[in-house]
Amino acid sequence: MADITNSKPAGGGMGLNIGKILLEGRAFFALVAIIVVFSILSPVYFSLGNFLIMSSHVAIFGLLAIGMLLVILNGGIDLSVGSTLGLSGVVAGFLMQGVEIPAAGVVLYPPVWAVVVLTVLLGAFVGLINGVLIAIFNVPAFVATLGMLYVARGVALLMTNGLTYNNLGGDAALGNTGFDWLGFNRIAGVPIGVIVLALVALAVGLVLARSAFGRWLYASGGNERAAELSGVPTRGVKISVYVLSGICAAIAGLVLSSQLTSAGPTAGTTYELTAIAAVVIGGAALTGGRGNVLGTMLGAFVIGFLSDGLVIIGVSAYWQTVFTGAVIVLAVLLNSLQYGRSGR
Amino acid sequence: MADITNSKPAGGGMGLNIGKILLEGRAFFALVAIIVVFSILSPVYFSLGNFLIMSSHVAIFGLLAIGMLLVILNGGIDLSVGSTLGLSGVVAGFLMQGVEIPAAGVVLYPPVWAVVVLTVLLGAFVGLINGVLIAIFNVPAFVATLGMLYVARGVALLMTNGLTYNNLGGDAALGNTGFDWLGFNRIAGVPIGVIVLALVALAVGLVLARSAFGRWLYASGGNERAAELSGVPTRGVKISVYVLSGICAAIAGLVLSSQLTSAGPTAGTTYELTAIAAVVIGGAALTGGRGNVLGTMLGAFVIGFLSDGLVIIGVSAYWQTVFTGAVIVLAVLLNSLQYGRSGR
Amino acid sequence: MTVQQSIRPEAAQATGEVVMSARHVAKHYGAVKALKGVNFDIHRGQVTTLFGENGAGKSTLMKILSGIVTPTSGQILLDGEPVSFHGANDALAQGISIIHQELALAPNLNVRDNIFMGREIRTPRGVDFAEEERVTRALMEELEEEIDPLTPVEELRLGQQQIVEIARALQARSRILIMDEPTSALSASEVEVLFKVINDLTAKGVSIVYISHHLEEALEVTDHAVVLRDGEMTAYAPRAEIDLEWIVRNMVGEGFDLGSPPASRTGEPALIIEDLCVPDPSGHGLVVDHMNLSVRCGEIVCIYGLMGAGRTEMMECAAGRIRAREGAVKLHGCDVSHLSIAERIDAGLVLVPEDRQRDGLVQTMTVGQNLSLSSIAAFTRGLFTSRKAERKVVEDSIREVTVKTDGGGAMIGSLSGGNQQKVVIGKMLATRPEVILLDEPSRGIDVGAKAEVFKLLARTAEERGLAVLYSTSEVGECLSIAHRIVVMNRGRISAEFDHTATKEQIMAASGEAVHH
Amino acid sequence: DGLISIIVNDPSNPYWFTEGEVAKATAEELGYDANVTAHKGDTNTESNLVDTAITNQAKAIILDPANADGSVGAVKKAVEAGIPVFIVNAEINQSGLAKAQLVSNNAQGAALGAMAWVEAIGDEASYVELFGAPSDNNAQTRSNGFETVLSQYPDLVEKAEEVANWDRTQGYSKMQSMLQANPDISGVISGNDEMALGAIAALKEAGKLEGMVVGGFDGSPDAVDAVKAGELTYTVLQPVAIFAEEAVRQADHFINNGELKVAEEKQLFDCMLIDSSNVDAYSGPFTLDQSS
Ligand SMILES: Nc1ncnc2c1ncn2[C@@H]1O[C@H](COP(=O)(O)OP(=O)(O)OP(=O)(O)O)[C@@H](O)[C@H]1O
Ligand SMILES: Nc1ncnc2c1ncn2[C@@H]1O[C@H](COP(=O)(O)OP(=O)(O)OP(=O)(O)O)[C@@H](O)[C@H]1O
Ligand SMILES: [Mg+2]
Ligand SMILES: [Mg+2]
Repeated sequence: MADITNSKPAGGGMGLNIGKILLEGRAFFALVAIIVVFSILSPVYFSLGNFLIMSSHVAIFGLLAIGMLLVILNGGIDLSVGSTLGLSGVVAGFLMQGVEIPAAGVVLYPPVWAVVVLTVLLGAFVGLINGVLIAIFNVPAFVATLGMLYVARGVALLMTNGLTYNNLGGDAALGNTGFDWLGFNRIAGVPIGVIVLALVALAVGLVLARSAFGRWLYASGGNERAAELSGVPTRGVKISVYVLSGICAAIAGLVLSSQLTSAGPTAGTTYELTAIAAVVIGGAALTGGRGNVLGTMLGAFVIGFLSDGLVIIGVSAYWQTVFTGAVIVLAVLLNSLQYGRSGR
Repeated sequence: MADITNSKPAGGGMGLNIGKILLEGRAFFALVAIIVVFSILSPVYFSLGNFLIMSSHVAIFGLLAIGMLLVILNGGIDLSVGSTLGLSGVVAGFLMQGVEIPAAGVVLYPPVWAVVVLTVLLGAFVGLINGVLIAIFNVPAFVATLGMLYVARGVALLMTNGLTYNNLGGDAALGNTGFDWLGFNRIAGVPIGVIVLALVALAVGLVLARSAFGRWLYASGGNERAAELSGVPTRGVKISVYVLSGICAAIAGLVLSSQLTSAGPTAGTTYELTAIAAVVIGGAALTGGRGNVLGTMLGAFVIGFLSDGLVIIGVSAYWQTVFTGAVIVLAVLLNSLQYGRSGR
Repeated sequence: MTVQQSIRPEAAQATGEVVMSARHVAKHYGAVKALKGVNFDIHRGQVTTLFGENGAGKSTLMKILSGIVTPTSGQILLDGEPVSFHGANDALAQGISIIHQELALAPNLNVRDNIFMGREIRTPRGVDFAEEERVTRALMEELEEEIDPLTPVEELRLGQQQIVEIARALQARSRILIMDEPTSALSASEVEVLFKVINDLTAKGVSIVYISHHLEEALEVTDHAVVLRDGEMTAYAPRAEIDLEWIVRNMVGEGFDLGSPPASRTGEPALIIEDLCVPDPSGHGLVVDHMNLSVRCGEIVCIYGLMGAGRTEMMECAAGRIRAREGAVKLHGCDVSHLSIAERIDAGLVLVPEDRQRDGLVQTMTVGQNLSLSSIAAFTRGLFTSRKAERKVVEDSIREVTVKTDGGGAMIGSLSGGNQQKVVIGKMLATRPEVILLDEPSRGIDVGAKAEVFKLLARTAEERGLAVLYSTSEVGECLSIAHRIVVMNRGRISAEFDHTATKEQIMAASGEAVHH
Repeated sequence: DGLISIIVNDPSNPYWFTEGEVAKATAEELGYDANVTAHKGDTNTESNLVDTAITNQAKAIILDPANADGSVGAVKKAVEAGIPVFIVNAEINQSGLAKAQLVSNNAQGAALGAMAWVEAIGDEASYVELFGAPSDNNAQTRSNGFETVLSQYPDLVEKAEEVANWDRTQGYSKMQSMLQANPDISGVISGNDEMALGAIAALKEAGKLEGMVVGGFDGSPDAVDAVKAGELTYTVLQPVAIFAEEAVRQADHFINNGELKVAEEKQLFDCMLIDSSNVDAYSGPFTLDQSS
């Protein structure tokens, strides 16, 4: 009851009062603190170039976190995003290497746009399995996606035999160049990964704040029974969020493998925890119904800017581990203190 | 609503109707299926010796899962158990190597019982921090324990500088022998680890079924506000479950490091997921208030007997990953199908 | 509205010893002044009834007296001594217990565990379950309910859950017992039993505070009446001086009436229920047993029945929440049995559920978002919803169903119970339905609001030809606006009356023992 | 002076810990600032760390690559930013990018180990193998090395092979399971020391350590202790301390002179066998006193 002021869903009617949300947000303060501290500690931290690089690191987690946000708003959780990211990268790599069609005896090299579409479809498919298990067969989300975490990872390993696909650059002769564009190029100085993140965040933010689907999502996360009786297609909404989360993971997989121009089956291991942490630092409630994209983005930036900052100032790896944990707790603690003892 | 029959708290008065619980439990069927399948596939699987060995592997996860069950019954989650396990092992190792007291210029070798007590206290302390953050400062459990996951691991790494404490056997001259007894010896043929697990399970089972604390735990997991209004000290209960979970993790750390007679700082990484899986396969609801020790034990045995079985019949590591995921989902799916489409 | 300043609570002390009293108690929630300096007395061995509109501050005052809420200012006196409570346990230790308006039960625990949670009977070997079970059984006997102490509470119907809540308060054996709308989900015969219990308690010297929106019913037990209005005490009188008219006048002003059946101008059948059968959740037997019913356009039909008569199941089945075993639900002649809830809402068939907390409201959203939830698809243009259209719907609804709120942006949880109920009704009316099913729509709402809701239903029925089917457990409400009264008994229709029927006839048909 | 960024795999393993510490000490001795970070086998983290090194304007990067194929992109990035990269410990599958790749000769080491193992066990036995993390090339290289030698003895029968991901706990439980399936084995050959030590704990618990031939790889201090205690038959020392130091020295040379100290990109450092005969010459973590 008590975190009323802090937890208004970004839903319509109130306008997107960004200033207010920022001022209320723990994540915002944490981010400012991080930037200030590291700028003092290292002369190279505070520069446009570094911010862009750090942002392109954030892009991967940010994309996963947006998908995760949707799932969490619905009152679920998706532990499989890290594995889906890995699997998507591997499938993209597989397609870029050319698909041999034994019957025709030819090797088919799909163009890059087809690779991207097929990979995204794969992500959607993985999400669909999660969604169907959860919405139709009533498997608890934690369990269904935990299972998928193992299955998707196992499939990625089986596909590659543990090896990594390399040279995703393609070949002009085969007409499939351009895959590394996603990861390497920049538009007006901004890495493509960051632009992809911004576009996805904007789209999801608009959907959440302005569309009927967004409202349905908040409603079924807040009280599924009531939403259902109000005519919300709760089951469809639930399946959709897992599909969207799978798609986000696939996009993240594409961005990552094009950044690295290689795709390994173990990519993305334990990224799900980071994505969840970003969402929660961003003010979303794991019980569903509360949270927004802006907060989640801030959460992702907090984590990304912190870990890069620690590396830049040369903190030892062990201390990095300790600091990461402490900041996660502190960022959330800030908020709890601010609003006094209440809420969950 | 639907898993009413299956999810009655083990509260007393009904008697521990084991037959009924077994028959209703998905975990039980899954376990039987696993034993049957592997016994057919491998002649060595079905033997007392193998069951005992597998059970001693289960002991580690089982101990973590019991602590996790308490937390989950309360509607929380404890992601830090794996790290706490690692930290406890390291601290035990540290104590066994002797504590140098610079002022006196002597090295103190605490006897094994003192090492055990101190390590358990350490686990309790880690749990206490979690509990205080969650119950007093209202940090969401996921976040607080995720932070602790990093912090405890970082501290373990810092303590050892990444190295492993070896030779925990102690020295008769120093009066601190006996540490490996926990991991190596057997009573009536049963490994000590298994006995420890059985004792802890029994104690926790009794507390849940027979004590006021048990009812408070179920009540505050089911409806925290109602419990609080009824005079249940919900805050105290909440802190206690995290402390107990920390203690369970510390015991698991002791058992593991005495099995290996060495303690490394990375022990237990990702064990929290396995522990959660065991609890959920065992029929507990992540929303709190539903579940019991018997189910959790069955869940832990399902996971342990499956993974060891896969090793024994020589399935490749990748397929092991896929199977583990599939069985986790199937075990839970079984139940959902059985009780029709409903419930969460 | 004349505030009867002349009658001060202190003046009543002659009629009975005051055990507990509130002096100048105020409670502010931010800008909301829930209580503005209230004086209130509880008399030993007597029943003090608190009347007031929704949001008047009744529950807030009771929460203060029972230690759940700390007042912003003012004093609580117990036996003349000032006390201050830190939490419910403090008050319980002083012999004060409360039945909450919104049920506070743990659904995963059984009846016995709920009654004794936090107050276990302990032995050195753990909790004495056998003794607790015995006490629970005795309590259920006292309340004349056949509820097994080992049934999980989530399997109980709302009314039975309320009985458990009552039993829990009785078990505490307190000297002051506060009952905040204990009967909102109970039917007449259970209320009767409760009153017997109340009489026994007062005879033993237990002091009782009683809150109810069923005014006539409350009049039966009360010894003192206090009226609260907008956080202020506006009237007090002992039993001898009050009647229904006095209460209503002080609560909502003069010239009040629940409404009367509109002129009969009913059209084609809008909703037809044919041979509907709904199985019991436990599997054996039918909750709704080959039921037939039709409601015409513009017609208002009331279903009366005892608790467990099967009204909820019938309505939920018609709305698509549960599956029928047999039979059909037809809307304007088209069979809608195979449609989903959402599709039925689109087709114009909506349900206002019985349990607003569980089925009606999304607690994480604002009043406005709740109000527009069902109709949001209607003002979606292209990809996005139109904010202007939404705001208009929200504002219209707030006005139409007279929700007392700061505006659409307030959180739903900050509204009083009755206003929350109005939001649920407003949400469904905003979809412009053709048939509306209301399951106990008056549960927990005050007479004024009740009259407004009923008037609104009557007006919509008359203007738009809306077909209305509502259920109630208060006989008085049957006769107010309904064209037709259908009595349900054990899943079947046992009788039908027009608006000229008497209360006695209706009650007799429901299978209820008629008292008086 | 200036900064040398040292990126190792995972300092929670003593092997990589030593690698990082030795490189750091050498760099500081040569007057540089040094910064040790760890990618823990994740190519994404590795790529981020390289970005950070670029941001920090490092003079050179000493990199233990996360993945033979997957690390190429990160190296390319550093090279494009004008920072020389010196690869240590594991190779990347593209030449001409890094200034040098200093790696221990895993194939030679595996063969060395396998020959010592055969010598200890004789030419007729059944055994099991513990395999490292499959994503790491060295796991396959070592296994192939064992295979090359052992396949010459037709009566040496491999009963099972299990992936234990370089991890001691996994080595322990996988070994126990394999013992159930194959109680009659007389030898264990392991891709690294950690897994071998886990296997030893399992064998001890089963009371089967006596007479068992267990071979390790890496030459970690724990393994050397086990050799001393007679539990581990031998371990193959990877000269990590040597090539980590050498990589920094070559980087220093390149920074100061703009030319390579050693023209050859791939530089293999031979592994050494540690068994009961020379175990006392082990003078510090991963260093064997050669003079003895
Ligand atoms: N937690 C809260 N936060 C903000 N406002 C509150 C809170 N609780 C109650 N209020 C406000 O205080 C006023 C009194 O509420 P209260 O629940 O006491 O009314 P009530 O008389 O019990 O009404 P009803 O008959 O509907 O139960 C209402 O305006 C309500 O909106
Ligand atoms: N969850 C349940 N489990 C078992 N039986 C139930 C359950 N809910 C309802 N019933 C049975 O269904 C029958 C009808 O209950 P229902 O709640 O529909 O009655 P109602 O007429 O709506 O009564 P109320 O006045 O309480 O609203 C009762 O006989 C009751 O025993
Ligand atoms: Mg009230
Ligand atoms: Mg009903």
